[in-house]
Amino acid sequence: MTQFRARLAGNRAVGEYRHLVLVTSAEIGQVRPGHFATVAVGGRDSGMLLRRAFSIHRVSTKPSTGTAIELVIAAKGPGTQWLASQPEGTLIDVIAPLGRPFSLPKEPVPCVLVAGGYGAAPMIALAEELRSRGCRVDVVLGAATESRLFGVLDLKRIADSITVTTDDGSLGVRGMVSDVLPDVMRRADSAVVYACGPMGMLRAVSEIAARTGAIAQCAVEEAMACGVGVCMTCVLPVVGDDGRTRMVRSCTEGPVFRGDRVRWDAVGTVPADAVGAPRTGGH
Amino acid sequence: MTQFRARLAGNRAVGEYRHLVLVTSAEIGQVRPGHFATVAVGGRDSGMLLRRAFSIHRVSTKPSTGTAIELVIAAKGPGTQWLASQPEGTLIDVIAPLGRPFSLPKEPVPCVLVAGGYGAAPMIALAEELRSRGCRVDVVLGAATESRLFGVLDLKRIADSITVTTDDGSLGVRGMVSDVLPDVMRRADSAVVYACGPMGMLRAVSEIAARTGAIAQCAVEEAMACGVGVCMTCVLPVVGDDGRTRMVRSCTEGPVFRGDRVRWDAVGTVPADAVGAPRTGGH
Amino acid sequence: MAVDLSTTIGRLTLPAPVLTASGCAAAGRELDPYFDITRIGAITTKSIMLEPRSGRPTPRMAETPSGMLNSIGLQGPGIDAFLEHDLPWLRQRGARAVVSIAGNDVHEFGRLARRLRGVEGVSAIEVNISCPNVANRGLVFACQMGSAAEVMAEVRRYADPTVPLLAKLSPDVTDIVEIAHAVVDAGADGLSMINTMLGMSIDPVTLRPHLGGRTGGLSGPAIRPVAVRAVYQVHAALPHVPIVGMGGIRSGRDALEFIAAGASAVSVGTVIFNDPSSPLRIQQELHDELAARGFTSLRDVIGIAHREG
Amino acid sequence: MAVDLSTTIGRLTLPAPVLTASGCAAAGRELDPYFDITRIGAITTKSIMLEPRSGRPTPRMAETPSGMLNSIGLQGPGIDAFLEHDLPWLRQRGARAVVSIAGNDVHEFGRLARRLRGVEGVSAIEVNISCPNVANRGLVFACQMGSAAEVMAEVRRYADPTVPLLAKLSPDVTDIVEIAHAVVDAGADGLSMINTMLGMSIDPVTLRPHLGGRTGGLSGPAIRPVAVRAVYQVHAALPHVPIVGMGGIRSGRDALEFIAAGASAVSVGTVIFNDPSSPLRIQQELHDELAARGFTSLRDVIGIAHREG
Ligand SMILES: Cc1cc2nc3c(=O)[nH]c(=O)nc-3n(C[C@H](O)[C@H](O)[C@H](O)COP(=O)(O)OP(=O)(O)OC[C@H]3O[C@@H](n4cnc5c(N)ncnc54)[C@H](O)[C@@H]3O)c2cc1C
Ligand SMILES: Cc1cc2nc3c(=O)[nH]c(=O)nc-3n(C[C@H](O)[C@H](O)[C@H](O)COP(=O)(O)OP(=O)(O)OC[C@H]3O[C@@H](n4cnc5c(N)ncnc54)[C@H](O)[C@@H]3O)c2cc1C
Ligand SMILES: Cc1cc2nc3c(=O)[nH]c(=O)nc-3n(C[C@H](O)[C@H](O)[C@H](O)COP(=O)(O)O)c2cc1C
Ligand SMILES: Cc1cc2nc3c(=O)[nH]c(=O)nc-3n(C[C@H](O)[C@H](O)[C@H](O)COP(=O)(O)O)c2cc1C
Ligand code: FES
Ligand code: FES
Repeated sequence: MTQFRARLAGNRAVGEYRHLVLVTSAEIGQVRPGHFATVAVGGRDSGMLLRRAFSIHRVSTKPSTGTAIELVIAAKGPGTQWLASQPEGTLIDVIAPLGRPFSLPKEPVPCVLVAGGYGAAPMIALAEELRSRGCRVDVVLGAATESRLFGVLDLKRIADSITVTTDDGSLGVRGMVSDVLPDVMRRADSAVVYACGPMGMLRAVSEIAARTGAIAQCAVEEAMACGVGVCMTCVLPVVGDDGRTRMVRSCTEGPVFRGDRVRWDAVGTVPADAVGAPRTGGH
Repeated sequence: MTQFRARLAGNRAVGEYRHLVLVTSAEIGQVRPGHFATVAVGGRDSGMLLRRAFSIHRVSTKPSTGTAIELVIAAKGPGTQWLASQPEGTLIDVIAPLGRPFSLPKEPVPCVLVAGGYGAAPMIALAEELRSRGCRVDVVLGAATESRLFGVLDLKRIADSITVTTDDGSLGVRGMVSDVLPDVMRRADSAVVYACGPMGMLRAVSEIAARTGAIAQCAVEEAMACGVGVCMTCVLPVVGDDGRTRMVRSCTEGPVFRGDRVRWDAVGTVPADAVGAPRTGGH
Repeated sequence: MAVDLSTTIGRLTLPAPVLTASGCAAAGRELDPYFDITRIGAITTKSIMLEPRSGRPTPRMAETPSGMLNSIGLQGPGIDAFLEHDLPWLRQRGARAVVSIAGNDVHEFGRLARRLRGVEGVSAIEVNISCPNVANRGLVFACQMGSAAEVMAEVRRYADPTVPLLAKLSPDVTDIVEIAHAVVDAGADGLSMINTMLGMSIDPVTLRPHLGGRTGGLSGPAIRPVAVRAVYQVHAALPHVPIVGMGGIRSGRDALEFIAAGASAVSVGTVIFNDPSSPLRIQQELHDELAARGFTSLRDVIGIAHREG
Repeated sequence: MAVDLSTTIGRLTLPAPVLTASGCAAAGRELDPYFDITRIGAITTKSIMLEPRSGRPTPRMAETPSGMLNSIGLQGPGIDAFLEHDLPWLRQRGARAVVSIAGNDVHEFGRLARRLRGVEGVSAIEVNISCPNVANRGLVFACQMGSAAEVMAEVRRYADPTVPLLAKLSPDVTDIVEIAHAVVDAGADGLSMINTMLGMSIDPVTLRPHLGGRTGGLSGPAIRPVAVRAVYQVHAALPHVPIVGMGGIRSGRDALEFIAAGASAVSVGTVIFNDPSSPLRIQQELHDELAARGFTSLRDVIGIAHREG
C-alpha cells in the first residue's frame, strides 16, 4: 500500500470499458490477483472528494520505465467519466496495492474463474498464476451484452475451457453465469471457484459452490470512502472463525472473502446476531 | 449577452499571461471595447461554481469559422489556472458581451489610454477605434515588471505615443503610470482618459483627469458572482445624475464608469449618505 | 411521453415546478435574455423592504467549495419602486411572480403585506424571516418559534387572503420541524426551505474575515444534503403543507431529490450564477428524469421517498 | 525560517497543531504506511463506546458536492478491546492519542471516563456529544444546553483531572455559543468543533434515502465556512478556551483560516479519505504559509482574525 503519482501512459477503449495504464517509478511492493487500487478523481478543485476503487488488472515492471499498473474501468458516474476522459500524460494519484488478494491453492486442484463484466479484469493474471501452479483452469464470463465482456480472448488463450454468457444472447449462451456454472464445475470437478462481479452473482456462485463442496473465493464490491481501513463504510456481515458474525471492512479484510463466510442474504443490513448489533430498545 | 459554448482554438503564453481564442458559431451581437465576457471553470463536477470575468481583448468574425473572442488572462487562483491549462479543443461555456463599454467621443479629440498589466487587453481595439475616428491616441502602460506588460508592440503600432512604466524598471520608466500620466496629458492636451487596471490606479487616474478637466472613463474590476446583474455582489458607490450616491452594479451599469462619478475613497464601504444607507440605530 | 409538471401551492396552481430563488434572479428581467422566464413556474423576486436599502459593504461574496458565501444585506429599491417598475414588467412579460418580503421588525412585515394587497401579478408572497445578512442577528426571526410565528401572524392579518403565503425557513436551528409547525399554525400556507446557512471565510492575505459583513450566507450544492434533509423532516411531520425546496439544485436529478423528499416545487438559486439559463434547463431535465422513470405526473412523486420500498 | 508550531490545549502541550479527526483515522495504525503518525499533533481515535457496536446498515456513505454523508453509527470494538489492542499500539509507536468517547446515556459517558483513568497514553479525552448517526436523535446531547452540560459534568467527575477534556460540538444548533458556554461551565477544558451536520441524499434510482440509516453526517470542504464561522463565534465569546477546529480542512491555507478564526489546533477528517497522507502534508503547508507571512510562532496567529486591521 503505497500512495504515488502515476503518469497515464495509455487510455484506450475495450468494448464499453477503458483500459488504463498507469506508470510510476515508485516501489509499490508485490501485487497479487485480487488486489485493488484507488484513484483520486477530478483534480485539486474538484467537488468529488472520494477516491474510486478498481481491481488491478495487470502489473508489469520494466527497469527503464518503472511499474505499469493496468485498470479496466466502466465510465458510469462522474468520477469514472472523468478518469476515462483524461488524456495520456495526466498525473494521477494512486494507492496500490490494497486489500487481500485471492488465496491460491497449495495443490494443483481444478479451479473455475467466474466473472461478470469488468469483474474479469483481475482474472487473467489469476488464471496465469493458477496455470503456473499446475491447476486446471476453467472460465465462465458473463455480461449484459457482448460489448461488456472483457478478456475473452486472453482467457481463451490461457484457460482449459471458457464459457460465455450474455443476458441478451449477443455472444455465447443467453443467460447468466449461474445458469452454466454447475455444468462447468461438474465437468471439471472444480475444487475452488474464484468469482468477481456483482453481489447477486457472488451470492449465486457461493451457493453453487456450497452445494458441490467447492471453496468459493469472492471479490466483493462495496462502496468505499477511504479504501484503507479507517472509515468503516465498506462493511458487510461476515462469519468469523468463532462462528460469530461481524461487520467487517471489505477494504482491508477483503475484497476477497470466502463465499461461505459472507452472509449474502444479510448484506445491506446488520443481522440481529452480529457482534454489537442493536438490541431491541437499546443503542 | 449570449450564453454559448465556444471551442478553445488557441491558448498560448504572452509574457506571464495566456492569450485565449474562443471560437463559436453563435450570433453574439456587437462587441465594443470595454465589454467583458464570463467563463464557467472547472467542468460539471467542479467545486468552483462561479464564473470568471475577463475583458474582451479582441473579436473577429470569419464566415467560415464563426466568431473568435480573444481574452488575456493571468493565472492567479484555481479558476484561472484551470482555464490557462485547458488544451485546445476544450469546449468552454462563455457569456458575452457583457456590461457597458467605453463611451467614445463624438469629436476627434485627443485621448490617452492608461492600463495596468492585463488591463491593456481591451485597449488595442479601443485605440484602433479611436484612431479610426480621427482621435489622437497616446498610451501609458504600466506593470510590476516587463513580463506583465501586455500589448506594447501592438499599441506602439497604433498610437501616436506610448510610455511604459514598470515598478522594477525592467522596461521603460521605473515607477507607476500615475507618475508619467500628467506629462503625457499635458503634451497631448488630452480630453479623455481611458483607464483599465487596479482600483488604486483608476483612482489616481481619475484625480489627474479631474485636475486637468479631462473626462475619465474607468473600467473597474469588482468581484462578481453572476456578471449578469442578478446578485448584487459587484456594487460600488457611484454618484448619479441627481447628485446622490447609490451602490451600483458594476456588471450591468459598468464595468466602465466616469471617473468623477465613482466615490473611489469609499469603495469597499457604504457611504453614510448613500441612498438606503443604514441609519444610526436603524436597519 | 409528456409528464404533467403542474403543481399546487395552497390556492396557487403553477404550470411548472421550477422557480428562481429569491435574491438570485433580481426581478426576472436580467434573466430573460438567457431563457424564456414565462416557461418556468415563477420568478421569486429579491426580498423587498419598505425603504430603499444599500446593503452591506463589499466584498460581498466569497467562493467556497461547491458553494459561495454572500453578504448582500438585502440591497434593494424599496417597495414603492418595486411596485412601480419591477412587478409591472413581470406581469407584462407574462411571468408569474412570487414576491419575497423582508422587514426590520414585525410591524414592517405587516405593512409590506398591506402594500401588496390588491396588487395585480402577485402569485404568492414569500416571507423572508431567515436572512442571515443583517447587521443584527436578532433579525433572523426564523431562528425562534415565537418571533417566526409573530411575523407570520402579522403578515396573515394584512395580506390578501387569496394569495398563498410561504414562510422561508433557516436551516440554522436546532429543530426546523418545530419552527415549521409554528409558522404553519400562525398562517403560512406553505414553506420555502432552505435559506442560506451562516458561514465565514478568512482572507488568506489579510487573515481577517473576507466579507465586508464578516459573516455571510452559505449557498450552493455544498448545502444540498442539509436542504434535502430539512425538506424530508418537515414533510414527514407536516405532509399536507406544500414545500418549495431549494439549496444547491444544479440538475434535474437534484430537483428530483427534493420532490421525492417532499417538495411540491423547487427553486434554483446560486446555480443561476454559474449558468443563467439553468432554471429552464433543470425543469427540462426534471421532466426527462420523470419520463425516464415512467411517471406521468410530478404530483405522484412528491414525497415518494417516505413511502415504503 | 522554522516556525514554532507547538500549541497548548489546557494542560496539554502538543509539538504540532494538526490532529486527525475522530472516525477518520481509526486508531492510527492504518495511516502509518502513508505518513509518520508521530510527527503530527495527535491521533484522535474513533469514538469508542462501552460495548462493541456494529453500527448502521450499508450503504453508509454518499458522495456529495465537495463533501460526503456518512452513517457509520459508531461501529467499534468497545472500550475493553480498544484499551487492549489500539491504545497500546499507539503508545508503543510513540504517537499521541486523543481518545474520543461516546455513550448511550450520561451514565455511560461517566463509566468510559472512569475506564480511562490512569491509563497511559491518553493525551486528552474528546467527549463526543454530537454524533448525528445514532438511531435516536435524542442522543445528540450537544443540541441542548442541559444534556450537553450534564454529560460534561459526569465526565469531569470521573475523568483523571490531569487529562484535558474536549467537548465535541455540533453545528446543528440555533446558538452554538450558548452550548459552548454550558459545556465549559460544566468542566470542558477545550472544544472540538465541528462535528458533521445532519444531511440526507436520495438515491436517484430507488427515489428512497440513499443511506441505510436514512440521514447521515455531512462533512468535508462543503461545510468549512460553517465550521470557520462557528470557531470564530465561539472564540469571540470565550477567547481563553482552546478550540480544536475542523470541518473540511484540505490544505495548509484552510488550516490557517481556522487558526486565524481562533483555533489552537486543527483536525483533518474527510480529506484523509481523499489523501491518506494529508495530515502531515497540511501541517507542512501550514508551516510554510506561516513562514511566508513572517510569523515565527503559531501561537501569534491564533485568533488574529478578531484583531483590528
Ligand atoms: C474493490 C473494488 C474493485 C472494483 N473494481 C472495479 C473495476 O475493476 N472496474 C470498474 O469499472 N469498477 C470497479 N469497481 C467499481 C468502481 O469503484 C465504481 O464503479 C466507481 O467507484 C464509481 O464511481 P463513479 O464516479 O462512476 O460513480 P458515482 O456514483 O459518482 O460514485 C459516487 C461514490 O460512490 C462510490 N461508488 C459508486 N458505485 C460504486 C461501486 N459499484 N463500488 C464501489 N464504490 C462505488 C464511488 O467510489 C464514489 O465514492 C470496484 C469497486 C471496488 C470496491
Ligand atoms: C470586468 C472584469 C474584467 C476583468 N478582466 C480580466 C482580464 O482581462 N484578464 C484577467 O486576467 N483578469 C481579469 N479580471 C479579473 C479576473 O476575473 C480574476 O482574476 C479571476 O476571476 C480570478 O479567478 P481565480 O480563479 O484565479 O481566483 P480565485 O481567487 O479563486 O477567485 C475566487 C472568486 O473571486 C472572484 N475574483 C477573484 N479575484 C477577482 C478579481 N480581481 N476581479 C473579479 N473577481 C475576482 C472570482 O471570479 C471567483 O468568483 C477581470 C475582472 C472583472 C470583474
Ligand atoms: C446572492 C444571494 C442573495 C440572496 N438573497 C436572498 C433574499 O433576498 N431573500 C431570500 O429569501 N433569500 C435570499 N437568498 C437565499 C436563496 O434564495 C436560497 O434560499 C439559498 O441561496 C439556497 O439556495 P441555492 O443553494 O440554490 O442558492 C440569497 C442567496 C444568494 C446566493
Ligand atoms: C466517516 C466518518 C466517521 C466519523 N466518526 C466520528 C466519530 O466517531 N466521532 C466523532 O466525534 N466524529 C466523527 N466524525 C466527524 C469528524 O470527526 C469531523 O468532526 C467532521 O467530519 C468534520 O470534519 P471533516 O470535514 O474534516 O471531516 C466522523 C466523520 C466521518 C466522515
Ligand atoms: S473503505 Fe474505509 S474502512 Fe473500508
Ligand atoms: S455580478 Fe451579480 S449583480 Fe453584478
